[in-house]
Amino acid sequence: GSGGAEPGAGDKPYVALVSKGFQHQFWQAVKQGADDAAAELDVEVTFEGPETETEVEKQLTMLQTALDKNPDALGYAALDSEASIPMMTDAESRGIPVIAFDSGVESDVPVTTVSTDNLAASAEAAKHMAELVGSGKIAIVGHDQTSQTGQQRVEGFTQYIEENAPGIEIVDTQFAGGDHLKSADAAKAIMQAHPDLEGIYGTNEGSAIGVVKAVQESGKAGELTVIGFDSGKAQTDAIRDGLMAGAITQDPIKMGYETVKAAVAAINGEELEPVVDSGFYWYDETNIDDEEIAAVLYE
Amino acid sequence: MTTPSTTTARTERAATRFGNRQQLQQILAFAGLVVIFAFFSFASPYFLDWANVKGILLATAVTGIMALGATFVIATGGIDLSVGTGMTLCSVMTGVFLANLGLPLVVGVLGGLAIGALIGLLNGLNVSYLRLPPFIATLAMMMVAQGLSLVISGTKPIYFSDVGGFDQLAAGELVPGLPNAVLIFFAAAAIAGVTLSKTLTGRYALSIGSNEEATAISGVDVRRWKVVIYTVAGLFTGLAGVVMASRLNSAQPGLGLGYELEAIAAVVIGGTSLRGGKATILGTVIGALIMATLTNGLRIMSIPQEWQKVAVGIVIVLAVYADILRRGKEA
Amino acid sequence: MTTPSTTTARTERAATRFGNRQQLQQILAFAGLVVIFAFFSFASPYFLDWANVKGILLATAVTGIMALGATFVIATGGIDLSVGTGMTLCSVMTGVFLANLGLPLVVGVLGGLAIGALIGLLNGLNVSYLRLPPFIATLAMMMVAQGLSLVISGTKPIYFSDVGGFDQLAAGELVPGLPNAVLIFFAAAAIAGVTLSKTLTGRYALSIGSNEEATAISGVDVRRWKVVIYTVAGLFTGLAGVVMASRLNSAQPGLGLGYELEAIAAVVIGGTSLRGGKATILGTVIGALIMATLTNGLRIMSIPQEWQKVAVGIVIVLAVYADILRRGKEA
Amino acid sequence: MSDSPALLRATGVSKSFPGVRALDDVHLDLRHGEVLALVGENGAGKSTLLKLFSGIYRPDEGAMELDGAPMSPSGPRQANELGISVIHQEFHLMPDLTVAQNIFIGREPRRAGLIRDDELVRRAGVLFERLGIPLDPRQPVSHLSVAGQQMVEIAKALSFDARVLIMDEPTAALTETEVDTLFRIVRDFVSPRTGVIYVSHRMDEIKEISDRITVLRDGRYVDTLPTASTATREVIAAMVGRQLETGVRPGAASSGSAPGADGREVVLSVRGLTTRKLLRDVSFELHRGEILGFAGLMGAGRTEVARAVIGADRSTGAVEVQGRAVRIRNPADAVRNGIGYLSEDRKRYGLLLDQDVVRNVMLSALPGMTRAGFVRDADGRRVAAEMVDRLAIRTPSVTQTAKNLSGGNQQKVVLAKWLVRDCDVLIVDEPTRGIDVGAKDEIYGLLTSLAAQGKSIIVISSELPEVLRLADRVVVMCEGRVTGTLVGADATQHDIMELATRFGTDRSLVTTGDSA
Ligand SMILES: Nc1ncnc2c1ncn2[C@@H]1O[C@H](COP(=O)(O)OP(=O)(O)OP(=O)(O)O)[C@@H](O)[C@H]1O
Ligand SMILES: Nc1ncnc2c1ncn2[C@@H]1O[C@H](COP(=O)(O)OP(=O)(O)OP(=O)(O)O)[C@@H](O)[C@H]1O
Ligand SMILES: [Mg+2]
Ligand SMILES: [Mg+2]
Repeated sequence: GSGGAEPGAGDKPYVALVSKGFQHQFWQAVKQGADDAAAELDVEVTFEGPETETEVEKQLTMLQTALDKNPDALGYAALDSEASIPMMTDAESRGIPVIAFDSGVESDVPVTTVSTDNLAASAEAAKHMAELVGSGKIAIVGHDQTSQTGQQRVEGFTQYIEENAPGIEIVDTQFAGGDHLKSADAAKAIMQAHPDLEGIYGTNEGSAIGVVKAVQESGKAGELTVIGFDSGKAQTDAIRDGLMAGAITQDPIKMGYETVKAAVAAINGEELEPVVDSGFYWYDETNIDDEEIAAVLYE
Repeated sequence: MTTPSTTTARTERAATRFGNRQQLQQILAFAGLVVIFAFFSFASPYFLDWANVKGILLATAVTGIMALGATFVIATGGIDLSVGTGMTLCSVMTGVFLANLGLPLVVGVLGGLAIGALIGLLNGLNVSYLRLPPFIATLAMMMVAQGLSLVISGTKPIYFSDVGGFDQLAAGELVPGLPNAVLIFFAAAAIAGVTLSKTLTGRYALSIGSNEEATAISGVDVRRWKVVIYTVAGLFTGLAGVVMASRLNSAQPGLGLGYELEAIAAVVIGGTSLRGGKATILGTVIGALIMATLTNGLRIMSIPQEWQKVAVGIVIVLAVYADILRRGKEA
Repeated sequence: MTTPSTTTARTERAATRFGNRQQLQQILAFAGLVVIFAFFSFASPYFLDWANVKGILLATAVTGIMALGATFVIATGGIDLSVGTGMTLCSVMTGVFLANLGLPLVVGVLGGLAIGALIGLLNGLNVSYLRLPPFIATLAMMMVAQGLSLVISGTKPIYFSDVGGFDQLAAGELVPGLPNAVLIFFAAAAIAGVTLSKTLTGRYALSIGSNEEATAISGVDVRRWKVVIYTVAGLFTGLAGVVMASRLNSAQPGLGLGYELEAIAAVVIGGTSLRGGKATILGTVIGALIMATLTNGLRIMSIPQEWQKVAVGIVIVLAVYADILRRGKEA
Repeated sequence: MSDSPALLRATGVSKSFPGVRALDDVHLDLRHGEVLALVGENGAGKSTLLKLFSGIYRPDEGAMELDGAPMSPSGPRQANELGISVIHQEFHLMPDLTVAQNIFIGREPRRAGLIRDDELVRRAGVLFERLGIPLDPRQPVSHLSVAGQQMVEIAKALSFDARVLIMDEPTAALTETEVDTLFRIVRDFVSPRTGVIYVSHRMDEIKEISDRITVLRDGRYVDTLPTASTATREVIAAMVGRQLETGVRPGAASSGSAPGADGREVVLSVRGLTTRKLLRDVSFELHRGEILGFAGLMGAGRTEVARAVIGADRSTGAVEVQGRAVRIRNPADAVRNGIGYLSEDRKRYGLLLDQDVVRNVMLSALPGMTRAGFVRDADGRRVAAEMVDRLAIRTPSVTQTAKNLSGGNQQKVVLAKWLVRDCDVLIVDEPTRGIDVGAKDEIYGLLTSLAAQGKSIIVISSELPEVLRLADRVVVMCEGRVTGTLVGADATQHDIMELATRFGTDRSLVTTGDSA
C-alpha cells in the first residue's frame, strides 16, 4: 500500500495492481512482494482486490477505477478473462501496459503474464497424497466452487489421482468457502460419513487449517493424512507438529515482486518474456526449514 | 365551525404549502450526494472526470436496479434478501436461453425477466399464502437461487461471446457517451417511480406497509396484491440479471451474495423506512449513487482498502444522520 | 359480575392453564428439529453418533452465541448486522491483548468481551441518540469493524500458539465428552434466557419492540434502555469472538461477513418476530441448531454443495411453515 | 312500516373466541328510517356484533338479513357493496397515506392505469364540503389528531352509497362541536330507505339521536326499548342488570370550598409553558389532594400541555414539583418525579397491543417489582388480577393479549397501569374514553378516592359533565392559552364554553405533525 498519498501526483511511476483477493494471506503475500519491489525500484504501487474470488463485477469496477487513475502500468489478476476484455481494450487504447498475474488473461493486451500453474501444483499435492496413502478413501475440502483457482486446485488433484492412483478413491468433495470454521465442520461431517477415510486435502489455507482442526477435534490426529495448500503459521505449525503431512506452496511473494518488476520494465519500454512462472513447492517436515522453502513461506 | 367555502380555501392553501415542501425536501435529499461529490472533486484530480463519473454510474446500475425492486418490497414493510442471488439465477437462465439454447436475443432477455418475475412470484406466494415472514421466505429463496444457479450452470460461467450484440445491451451507447446500462437504470427508475406513486401496485404497497390490517379491512385483497408487488420486484431482479450478464458478457454463477445488503442499504439510505409505508424511488436512486460514489472516491484517492471500509461506514452514518436532522427541521 | 374473590381465583387458574399451554408450545417448537434429526438418522447411519452430534453442537456454538445477542436487538424491533464482523474484531482484539501485549488470560478474555460491549454501546448510541435506523447504524458498524479488524491485525492472523491454555477455552472438556465451547453456548443461552424474561433489560426490549411510544410514555427511558440492550447484545458478540478465536487458536481478520445473516436467520427460525415484541431464547437456540443440523446432515449424506443450498432453503420454508401452522392451531 | 321486512336483521347469532363467548343468541332489528342505539357494558359484545355485519367475523350460529334477503358478507368490501358502511371503534387508517388516499383506498379512479390523485383530492374535497368537515385531503393521516382521524373514518364511511350506516362509538374522541357536526350528518343521512346503528356509552347522545335502543349484556340480547318513552335510568338498569346511581357528584369533593383555596401544599406548579406549535405562556398550580380539570375545545392545547409537562414534547417554561424546580426532559424524568400521564390515544401511547394484560399492567411499575434485579412475575400476576377485579376488566384471564380485549376494557388496562405505578401526580387525558356508564362511575369514584388519599390529579376531558363532576377547579384553554380558571362547584357548562371560545375561532382537526 502506498498510504493515502496521491498516486501519480509525484514523479514516481505509478503501478496499480488489481488482484483476485485482498484479505487472504495468499494475496497479502503477493502484496508484500509487490511492496518490496516498489521500494526497491522506487515506484508507487496500490493493491486492491475483491473480498471473495466470485466477485467478478466488483473486480471490474475496481479495474475501471484503477484505469481512471491513469496509472503508468497496470497489474491484473483476472477473475474472468472474458468479462474483462473491454477493459483490456480500454487500457490498450490509453496506452497503459498491462501485466497479467496469477492466472493470466486470455487477451493479447497483457505484455507478460506472471503466472502460477494451479493445475500442476495441485497435481503435485495429489502425487504426495498417493505416495503417503497408498490406497484407500480420501476426500477434498475445497475453498471455492466457482472461481478458476478454486476449481483448478480440485481439478488438478482429482485428475492426477484418477490417472495415476487406481487404488485411491475420492469419496467426497465439499466446499466451505475457505472459512476456517466451516471447513472444520465440513471435514468433520466427511470423516463422520466415511469412518475409514485415509486422507483429506484442503485446497487453501483456510480449508487446510479447517481440516487440521477437524482431525484434532475428532481425536484422529495421526490416523489421517492431511495435505494442505498455501502457507501461514497455522499450517507450518501443523506440519511441524505432525498433524499435517505437508502442503503445496506457490510463491506469492515472488509473484508480486515479478509483477511490479515487469511493470517497471514495461514502463521503461523493455522487451519482456511472455510468461514468467512463479513456481510452486512441496514442503513438509523434512524441508520446511530449508532456506529455499522458508523464503517462500509466509506467516 | 367555519363555513364550508372558507374551509376549503384554507385547506387548499395548506395543501399547496405541503406540496412545495415535499418538493423542497426531495431536492435537498441530493445534498448528501452533492457534498460527497464536492469533497472527492477537491480531493482527487481524477474524480471529476467524465470517464470516472461514467464508471460510477455504471457501478450504480446493477445494484441500483435491484434496489428499485427492493424498494417495493420494503415499502410493504417486508424485506427481500433474494435480490442478489436471484439476479444471478436470472443471469444464468439468460445464458441458458441465449448461449445454450440459442434463442433469439429478445426472447432470451424476456426469458431472463420472466425468471425474475417467477422468483418474485414464489416469494410473494410464500409471504402471502404460507404467511412466512418475508425475511425467511426470501432467505430461503436466496439459498435456492444460489444453489440452482450453480446446478444449472454446472458451476461454470456461461459465456455470451457467440451471442451477437448481447454485450451491447449494457455497453452500447444509444446516447453517445452514456452506456446503455446506465440508460436502462434511469429508465427503470422512471418506471419504478411512476409505478410506486401512480399505480395500484405502488399505492397498495405503501398502504400495506403503513397498516396492513387496515388495508385489508378497507377491502383491498392484500394477499393477492402482495404477490403482485413481489412479482414486480422480481421483474427488477430479472432486469438486473440481464444487465449484469450483458456487462460481464457472461453469466457468473458464483456471484450475487452480498448484493442484497447493498441494495437494501441503498434503499434505506435513500430514506425509505424498513417499517414500510414510506418509500421514494428518487431516494433509492440517490442512495445507490451515494454508495457507489463513496466506494469510487475512496478508491480514486488510493485510501488503503482496509480503511475504505471504515470510511464508508462512517460516511454512511454521517449522511443518514444529516438527512435525519434535515427532516427533523422540516417536520 | 362475580364477586372479587371468585374472579381472582378464576383468573389465576386461567393463568396457570395458559402457562402450561405456553410450555407445551415451547416443547413443540422442538418438533421441527426432531423431524430433521429423525430424517437424517434414517438417511445416514453415521448421523446419530455422539461424535457427530458433538460436531453439530460445536458448529452451532459460535453462530448460536451471536444469535443470542441478536435476539435482544430483534426483540426491540431492530436488527444487528454488525454481529459477524464485530465478532471478528473482538477476536482480533483478544489476540492483541493476549498474543501481542501478553496480558493475562482472564484480562484478555474480559478485554474481548469489553470490545464487544463497546461495539454494542456505539450501535446503541447511534440508534438512540442519533436516531439512525438500526439497519444503517449496524451496517455502518459492520463495515467499520471489518476494516478495523484488518487494520489492527495488519491483515494477518494473530496466533495464540504461545498463549498457554487459550485454546482449551473452547476445546477443553470441563464436562467430559462435551467441548467447553458448547458448554459456554448453553451457559450463555441460560443467561440470555433469564435476562430476556426476568430482567428489566429483556422486558423493556420486548416492550419497546411491542410499542416504543407507549413504552416511553409509560415512563421508561427508552433511549437509555436501548443503549443498554445493544450493549448487552454486544457482550454476546464479544463472547462469540473469544470462543471463535479460541477454537481456531487464532484471530482471523478476514472472517465474519455472512455470519450476521446466519445469526439473524437462527433467531427468526426460532420464532422471534423481526417486528419486535416477541422473542424467545429457546427458540433462538433451536433455530441455530436447526441450521447447523441441516448443514451437517446434508454434508454427511454427501449431497453436492450446490444442492445443499437448495435443500436448506426448502427445509427452512417447510420448518417455519410447520411452526406457523402449529401456532395457528393453538392461538 | 311494521309489516315490511327490517332493513337489517340478525337472528340468534353467536360468536365465540378462545375462552370468551362474545355473542350468545343475539337478535337485532334495524328498521327503515331509524337510528337504532346499541348499548351495553364494556365487553358486552357490541363491536363483535357490528363486525358480523361488516363481514370481519362470521357468526358461529344464526343468520343475518338485509331487506329480508339472507346475507353473509365475506368481508368489508362485500359489506360495502351491499350498502353497509361501518365506522369501527378502532381506526383502520393508513397513517402514511393522505386523507384522500385513505378515504378512497381500494376505489382509486384511474386513467390508463395511473391513479388520478387530483381527482381523489377533488372528490374528498366535495365530500368534506358536503359534511362540513374542515380537513385538508392532501394531509397525511399521521398529522391528524385522534379527532381528525375519527372524522376521516366518518367521511370514509359516508363516501360509499350506503343504506346502513353503522357507527361504533364515533364520538368517543370528539368534543361537542364535532358531535354536533356528526349528528347533523346522521340526520341528513337518515331517509326512508336507510338506517343507522349507533353505539355509544354517552346516554345523553343516545337520548338525542336514537329512535330505539337495543341492549346487550354479557353477550346476550336483553331488550329493545323505544327511546322516547324510556328513562335513561331504565336503559342503564337493563345494561348492568341492576339499579345504578349515576350523575351524582361524589360527596368528598363537593364541599363547595376548593381545596386550592384553603392553602394546601402546591404539588405541581407550571409557569409560562410555551411550545413552538401551540402553547403560549400556560401557567397553573396543582395542590395536594386536588382534582384539577382541563376543559377546552378540540385543539385547544390540553393534550399538548400534558405532553409538554411530562417531557414528551419540547417546551420552554418552568416546572416545580413539591416546590423544587425540576427539569423534565422525557416521560421517564416525569415518572421519576412522580408524574404519570395517561394518554388519550390508548392504541398509540397506551398499550402493548400484542402483550398480555399482566405485562401491560406491570410496565410502568416494573423497576419496583424486581428483587435482586429479577422481575417477580408472581407480583405482576397478583397485581393484574387485583386490577381486573377492581376495575371489572372483562377478560378470560390476565394472560389475555391486550388486542383481544374490547375497547373499554383496553382503556381500563391503561388506567390500571397507572394505578399500579401509584404516582403522586396523575394526568389523565380523556380517562373514560369508551368506558361504559357503570364503569365510568366506578372510575370517578376511584379518582376521587385517590384524591382523598392525597394524590393530585389532572383530568383532561372533552365531556364537560365529566369535568364538572370531578374537578375542584377547572382550567379552561383556548388556542393554546389559559383563558380562565373556575372553581368546580360553581362552574357551569355555559361559563366554560364562554372561556373556551374566547378567541372565537375553531382550529382545524389537524395537529401538525407527530412528535417524533
Ligand atoms: N379477537 C378477539 N379475540 C378474543 N376475544 C375477543 C376478540 N374480540 C373481542 N373479544 C372479546 O369479546 C368480548 C366482546 O367484545 P366487544 O369488543 O364486542 O365488546 P364491546 O361491547 O364492543 O365493548 P366496548 O364497549 O368496551 O367496546 C370481550 O370480552 C372481548 O374481550
Ligand atoms: N398522536 C399525537 N402525537 C403527537 N402529538 C400529539 C398527538 N396527539 C396530540 N398531540 C399533541 O397535542 C396536540 C393536539 O391536542 P391538543 O392539545 O391541541 O388538543 P386538546 O385540547 O387535547 O384536544 P383534543 O385532544 O380533543 O384534540 C397537538 O398539537 C400535539 O402536539
Ligand atoms: Mg366495542
Ligand atoms: Mg386531547
